[in-house]
Amino acid sequence: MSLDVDNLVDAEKGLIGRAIYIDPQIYEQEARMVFARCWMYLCHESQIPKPGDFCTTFMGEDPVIVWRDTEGKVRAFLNVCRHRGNRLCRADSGNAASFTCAYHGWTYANNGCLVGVPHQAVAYNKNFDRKKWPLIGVAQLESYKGLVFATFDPSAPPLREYLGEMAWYLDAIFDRREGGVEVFPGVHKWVVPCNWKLAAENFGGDSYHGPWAHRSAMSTNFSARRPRQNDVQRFHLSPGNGHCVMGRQPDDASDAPEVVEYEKEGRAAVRERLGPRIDLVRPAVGNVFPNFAFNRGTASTIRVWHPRGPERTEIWSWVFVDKQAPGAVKETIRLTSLRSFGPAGTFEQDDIDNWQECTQTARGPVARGHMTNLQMGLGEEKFDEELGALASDFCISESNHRQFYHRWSKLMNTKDWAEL
Amino acid sequence: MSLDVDNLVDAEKGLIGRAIYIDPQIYEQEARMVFARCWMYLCHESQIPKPGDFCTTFMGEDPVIVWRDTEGKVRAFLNVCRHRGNRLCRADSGNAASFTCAYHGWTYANNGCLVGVPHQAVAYNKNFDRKKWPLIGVAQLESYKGLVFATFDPSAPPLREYLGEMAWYLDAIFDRREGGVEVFPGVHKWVVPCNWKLAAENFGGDSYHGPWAHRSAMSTNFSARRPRQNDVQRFHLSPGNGHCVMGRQPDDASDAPEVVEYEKEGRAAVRERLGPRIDLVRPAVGNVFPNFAFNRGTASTIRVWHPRGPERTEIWSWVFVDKQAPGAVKETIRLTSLRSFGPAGTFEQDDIDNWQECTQTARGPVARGHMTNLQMGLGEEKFDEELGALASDFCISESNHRQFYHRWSKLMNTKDWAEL
Amino acid sequence: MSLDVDNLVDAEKGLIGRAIYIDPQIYEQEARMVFARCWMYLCHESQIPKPGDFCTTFMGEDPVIVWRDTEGKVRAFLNVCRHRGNRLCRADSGNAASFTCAYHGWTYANNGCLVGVPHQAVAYNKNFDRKKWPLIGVAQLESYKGLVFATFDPSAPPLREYLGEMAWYLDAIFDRREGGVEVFPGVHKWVVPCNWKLAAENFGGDSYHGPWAHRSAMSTNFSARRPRQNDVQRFHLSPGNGHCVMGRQPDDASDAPEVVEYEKEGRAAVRERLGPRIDLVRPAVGNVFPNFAFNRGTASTIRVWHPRGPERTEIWSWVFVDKQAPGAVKETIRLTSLRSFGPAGTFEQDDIDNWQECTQTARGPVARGHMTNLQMGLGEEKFDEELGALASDFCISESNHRQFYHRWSKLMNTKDWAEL
Amino acid sequence: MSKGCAASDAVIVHDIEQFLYQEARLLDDCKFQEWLELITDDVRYWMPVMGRRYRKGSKGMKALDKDQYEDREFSTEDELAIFDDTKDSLERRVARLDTGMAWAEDPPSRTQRMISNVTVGHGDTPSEMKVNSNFILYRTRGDLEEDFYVGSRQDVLRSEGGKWKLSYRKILLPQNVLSSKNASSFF
Amino acid sequence: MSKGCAASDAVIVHDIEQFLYQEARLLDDCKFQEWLELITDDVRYWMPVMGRRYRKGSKGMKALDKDQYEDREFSTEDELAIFDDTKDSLERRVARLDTGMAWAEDPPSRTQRMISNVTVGHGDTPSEMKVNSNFILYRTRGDLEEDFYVGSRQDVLRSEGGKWKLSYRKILLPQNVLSSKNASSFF
Amino acid sequence: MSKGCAASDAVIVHDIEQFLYQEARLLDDCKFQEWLELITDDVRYWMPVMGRRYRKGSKGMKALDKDQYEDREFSTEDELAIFDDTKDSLERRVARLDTGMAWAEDPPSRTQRMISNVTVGHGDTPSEMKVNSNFILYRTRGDLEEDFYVGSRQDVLRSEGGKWKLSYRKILLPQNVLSSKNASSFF
Ligand code: FES
Ligand code: FES
Ligand code: FES
Ligand SMILES: [Fe+3]
Ligand SMILES: [Fe+3]
Ligand SMILES: [Fe+3]
Repeated sequence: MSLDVDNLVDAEKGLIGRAIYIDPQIYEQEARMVFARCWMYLCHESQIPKPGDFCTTFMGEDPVIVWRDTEGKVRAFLNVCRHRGNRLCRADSGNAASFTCAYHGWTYANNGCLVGVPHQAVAYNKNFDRKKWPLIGVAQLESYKGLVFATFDPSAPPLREYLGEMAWYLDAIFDRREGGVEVFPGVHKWVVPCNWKLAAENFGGDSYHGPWAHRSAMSTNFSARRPRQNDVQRFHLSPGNGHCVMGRQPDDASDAPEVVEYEKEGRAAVRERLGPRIDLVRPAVGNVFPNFAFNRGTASTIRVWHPRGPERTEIWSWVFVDKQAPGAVKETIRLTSLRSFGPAGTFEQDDIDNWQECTQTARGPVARGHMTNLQMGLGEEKFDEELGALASDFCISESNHRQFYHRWSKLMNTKDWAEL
Repeated sequence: MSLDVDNLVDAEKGLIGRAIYIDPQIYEQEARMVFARCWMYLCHESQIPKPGDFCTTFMGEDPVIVWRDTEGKVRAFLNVCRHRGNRLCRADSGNAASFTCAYHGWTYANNGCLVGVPHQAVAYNKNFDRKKWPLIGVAQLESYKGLVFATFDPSAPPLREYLGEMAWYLDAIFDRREGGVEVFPGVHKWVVPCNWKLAAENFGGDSYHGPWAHRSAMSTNFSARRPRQNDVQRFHLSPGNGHCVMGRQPDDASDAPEVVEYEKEGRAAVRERLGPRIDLVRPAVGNVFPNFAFNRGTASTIRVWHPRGPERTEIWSWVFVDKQAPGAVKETIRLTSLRSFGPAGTFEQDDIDNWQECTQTARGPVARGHMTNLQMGLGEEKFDEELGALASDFCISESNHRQFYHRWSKLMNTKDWAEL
Repeated sequence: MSLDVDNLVDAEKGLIGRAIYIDPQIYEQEARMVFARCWMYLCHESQIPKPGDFCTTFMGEDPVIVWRDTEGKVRAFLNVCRHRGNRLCRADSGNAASFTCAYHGWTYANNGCLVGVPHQAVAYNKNFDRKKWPLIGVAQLESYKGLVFATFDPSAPPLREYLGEMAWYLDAIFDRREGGVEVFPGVHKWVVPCNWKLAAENFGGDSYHGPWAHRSAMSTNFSARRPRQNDVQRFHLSPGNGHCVMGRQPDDASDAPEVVEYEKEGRAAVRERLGPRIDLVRPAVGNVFPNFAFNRGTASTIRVWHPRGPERTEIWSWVFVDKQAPGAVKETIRLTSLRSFGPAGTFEQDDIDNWQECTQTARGPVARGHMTNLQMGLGEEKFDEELGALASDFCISESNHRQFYHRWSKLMNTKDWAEL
Repeated sequence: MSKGCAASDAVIVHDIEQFLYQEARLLDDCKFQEWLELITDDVRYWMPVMGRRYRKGSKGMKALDKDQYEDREFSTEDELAIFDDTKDSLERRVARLDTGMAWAEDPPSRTQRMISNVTVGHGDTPSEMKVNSNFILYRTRGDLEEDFYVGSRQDVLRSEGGKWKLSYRKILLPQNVLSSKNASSFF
Repeated sequence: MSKGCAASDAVIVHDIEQFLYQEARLLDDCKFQEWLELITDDVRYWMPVMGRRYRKGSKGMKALDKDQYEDREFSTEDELAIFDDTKDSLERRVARLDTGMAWAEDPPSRTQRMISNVTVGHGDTPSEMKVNSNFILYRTRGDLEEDFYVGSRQDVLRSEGGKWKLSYRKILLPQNVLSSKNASSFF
Repeated sequence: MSKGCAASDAVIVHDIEQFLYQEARLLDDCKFQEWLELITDDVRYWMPVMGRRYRKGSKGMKALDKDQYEDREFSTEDELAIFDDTKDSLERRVARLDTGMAWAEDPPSRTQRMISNVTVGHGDTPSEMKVNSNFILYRTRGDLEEDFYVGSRQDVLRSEGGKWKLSYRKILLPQNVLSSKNASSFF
């Protein structure tokens, strides 16, 4: 059974019904209509460089193994034994030619094939064909600039089409310099008491909260960033399909001194790779629909908002840096990032507390009946040809939120990608 | 969707279907049909005496700020920021001209007005009108003898009409002496594993359990109260609308000696204030429908049963005393009350254990299928003109329970107050 | 409302839809259609030998008192006070002429009669008849060889008919020697994060997992059992009605030396009691539908899988031994059993971890959409006249699983026992 | 403690730790009468209630009268409390448990007290010591019920007849809404 | 301890505390072989099971035979237990973990043992001490699984070759229905 | 500790325990400035992140390159961490709490630190001691929020001007996915 969520998302008026953050039935529909269909971020290729390398993650609530096979090809499978549904791999990462299920010993190779079934010859009859019981692969898997994505939906458009103009903005984050980026080993994983969409909309477009919610961290030098008077336009960009980016002015120099220096030194090389658009905007923060987000600056993070029930989100957050950046820059970014983001992050704490309360007050039936307000800059956004995106006309706006929820409601209501 | 609860509440036969204590769908309907419509107790005026004083509470599961504005008027609002639904105030009490939301800095004055929206002039377009986004006020708010009540339902009858004849019984508890009562600073708050109605019915009419459930506390002198042979009649009173009171005999003298003395000394003054009815009964314990209860004696408490799911109740309990009582009487009442009621209360512990088990055994589908028994004194209650209430004919009875559940089932099934 | 589970259990193809392990609605239907109708194991008679002895347990989620009355007859009642539904008895075991409810003091004798109602004469009117409010007894209660079973369904067939040919297999476990078995005092009780059916199917027929899942325990001598080449046939037996047994070869001698000796010495006596069938198979492990299981060997256990929500099972596990076994055999069995089974059991730990993961991966909607595989030996099982059971043709097979789920789906879909 | 000999300080702290452990074990073992013997006749046994207040200087609210704004969160001695007991009322609490009708404690709660972070300072009189400690009181009852009461205590121990006795105890439980159904144990 | 010199008592308790802490750290660090070396060959390592019984004198039930009514809640030495191990069976438990196939412990549980309330008394022989302690064994595994095992221990430590060894351990977990999926750790 | 006099060892451990208790109390009491005074200017205050890995020798997986397979679960010093702080960044963390705008800490968390299993060894220099301890950091905030952070610490204490100061702290939280919404407290 599907609910029509149209009355809960009025993107045109900038009004949101709060049931979308708390209703179990909507959450269940979201699992089917959003997470089981969209392209989901799995990992960065630098995390599994060698044949056999694997890491485990989730697509929504479905457990997944991302596994580089012996030939070097990256694959992804449900982390579920075909026999009785046991979780096949119980580690976060490692290197494996094969996994053997702990229950009855079925063995799967890193290409997904079922290569061992104890006592098969004597116990199973000849109709049983191992080839019919490989690991369940994702429907499509593609990498974009080192970022590995997959979808369970065979009818989903190809990744490049799904990203659309967002691809360039990912280039501007993850492919600025020769060699792209690398991810520091280790991941912040923690569970926070909020609906995942509050996190996604925040990274997608919530420039508004920074100066207030994060003033304590900014005033104690956990970030060199300061909003500037002239950050006036085209700050919020919606390149389509629910993806969202926020930019800085192209000449922004509010990073740590060694980072500013590194950026300046590489400016020409970056322009060569990214083209002249990089002179118009410096993409900084964003969310790839639905739940993959990034922030690039002296504090740099990529993260996934794993849904864990209407009121719970599991955040997985990594720190990344240009591969070719000098050691000192890398160390500055490592330290600044982990002091800003993650469980002990001076920025992150205050965000999460707000997302929690935005979720939990919706428990009250009266409070739930009042729509929230996403009207900042309503009607002022315009499609910007140069940027290939719907752009706000001011440095704070809720134009990206509106695009995010518009896309979400379309996916919730529409089965056919062609109609989206 | 609404369930008809008629088959679960047979007040005429004194039978109750146990689904009303455990079914999530009934709980959800209760939130809408009972808690979002009835007059709910918020606080005592003595807790917020000065302009700016506030305390936070809940109406059902909806968070509420009770706030005396700068002009001195008591107001109540959903404790929810209109922007994105963040919880505005995170403290229990204090004094404030305004609160500023922790997320984006919207500021609300103590009259509910939205008085500050950061960057409004530059970021919002001119259609955005702050006046349209004040805090959501309750639909109606009224005080009765220092007790502040509110309802979210604009069509609910006025408080005085809602209380009906119960008003006199509240007088007899909270307005006996000049100056009324005051509440000791501090509140017992704790969560107990039972349905809230088991607590409400207990304070509303469960004289039956005292001598058995509380014998351990009575026999070790935690209370001077003893049921008496001549407590024979009109002990349980239902003044209408689901409200319930239990009385003592008018000449009861089972309190602590200093309290008895104080009562005796003030007897004439009390009669003057309350009229001759006070010579017929001494109201002692009761429940204002749905979830505000009181007990007055050497141990004196007022409390709210906040629903927190079918099997969970959050109790908030205060101790109160006549404002003009002498210090020694106040101290006796403070100590006796906290040793009887609250988490470490010698009376309260045994009550809660029973309410817990009355709730949890309903988890079994077979047990749930057998109705519980509220037949004590069935058919023996009569409307008593002198007392303005349906009265039991004996000092123990379940007549009040039947009225409580009758009202509850009417509210669950009926949208229109006129039909109630 | 009832769901048709036919599409989730395809016993003919050996495919199982995973919703049956995780869907709350199916769990609720199971409570009504399976646990409230089937014969449920309560306790062993040796646990309540004397008049007044009682123990408390659950039938599904319904709390039950098993109570030997003063005349010596074993009875079972809902552990629920008829007045307001309080849990009557809060102890696990003991000896009682009567229980008195902690709330208002209603007293019930060990024949279930309501023998005390405080103040009945003065407070209740004469229509109130104590005889109409006894403890709710189970619909039927019968013992079989010391095993006490009951059902809430008056239309369920008698126990002996319900057990059918399984009765002989119970004889072969619990009635081999004069005097039957006795249960060691004490019970392992713990909660595990899996659906109860995964435990039931495991004891019912999962010979397959032993050599792999338990190799660590076997290789460190926590069991002397080794699967043998000649354990080839008729190892899995389905005597009907969803009951399942696994056997050893009749001449198996893989127990501890003192146990082997004891078995050898008693072989003739056993054959005399059980008849010649015991020369064909030695019943060892099994599950009486739905949730009573046993294992007999050097490690011997009986246990109940109490359902506690779709993803939670409370295991109650005892150790038993032939009453007339010598002390040294009893001590060996006591120690071997508790080191194999129970929370610290070297076998049990690995089972539970697998059952947990088989349950939890079904949380993902994509994973949930793929059916699990019960195809081992599909179509190879045959009804064996000598054994009175459908028998696998090899020493590992999933034939018993298929019978278990077939019965389960019939019960879920069919109200009338005659149609089962 | 004022700086004395380190070794003798260590012995005093050890001694008091052992007193607190013995006391805890008596309570864990439900030996309430013996526990009462460790308590002076003039004891005040007190557990205030908690509240949540914005910090002084918070920008989340603007106080109307800043000078009067207080951010104290625990109730004071004449306000509401969870426990506020004398020797007499403690004795009656114990007596109640022995009536056979203290339903919430029959079958009894099983408790385990973990006492830690014991520090000691001089008291108001030479025979008294001020003792601070942290505790986890674990309680389990029924089948699966578990409660963790975590807090701290400020005790005064008095030497009477060569033995320590408890003459004052202030117990702080920092939870605002107690997540346990009762506080039926002694802390 | 029988009253000796306070300072020397303090040293003995300190010494035994340190032994228990070292033992706990070996277990937390999965150094099971080294842990086995701390254990005498004749050890009994025992954790009985719990039950719930009405108190003697309860008015909630009327016993048919009052004189025989017992309110003991833990099983005795010849009844069911959660652990009832010898040195040999402990060694085999450790060996099992090293097979590479102890699935419930691979990836391994991560544990943290908090030992507290250590008190010491004389043992049955001069070389033995009776040691009581309370513990919280925290275990986390997988992503979010957490277990808190809270209980007490009654140990006998024996001095062998100048070192303490554990010769008897009785572990009491007061929960009636264990809320953990297993007890795969040593206590 | 290398075997010295048992009594003097006991005194040193006592002394360091008291230091850790005082430190914990300052943090529990939100006296962060005073806490900073207990910390050397060159401190490294570090909490690595956790992962789950199959044990070496696991039969659940077959490594392609067995020799390179590592089962280390905590991140190293140059990898991601939860805390990796200097004196300066700790000071700024404290300063942030005093801005009146540290929303996640206003009203403040209430914490209770239980320090246990303290063992002491010689440090790299004569003025330093290596100190291991286990902890439970209990945090409650809002109405019913409760967090139990359970872990261990490896500290270096340095004697400066006759007082212990903390010059290195490595904090291990063994949970893989932290079940708390933040780690806003000091450990
Ligand atoms: S569940 Fe994986 S082999 Fe059986
Ligand atoms: S949510 Fe309150 S200001 Fe944005
Ligand atoms: S509920 Fe049992 S006597 Fe009232
Ligand atoms: Fe932010
Ligand atoms: Fe009561
Ligand atoms: Fe098994």
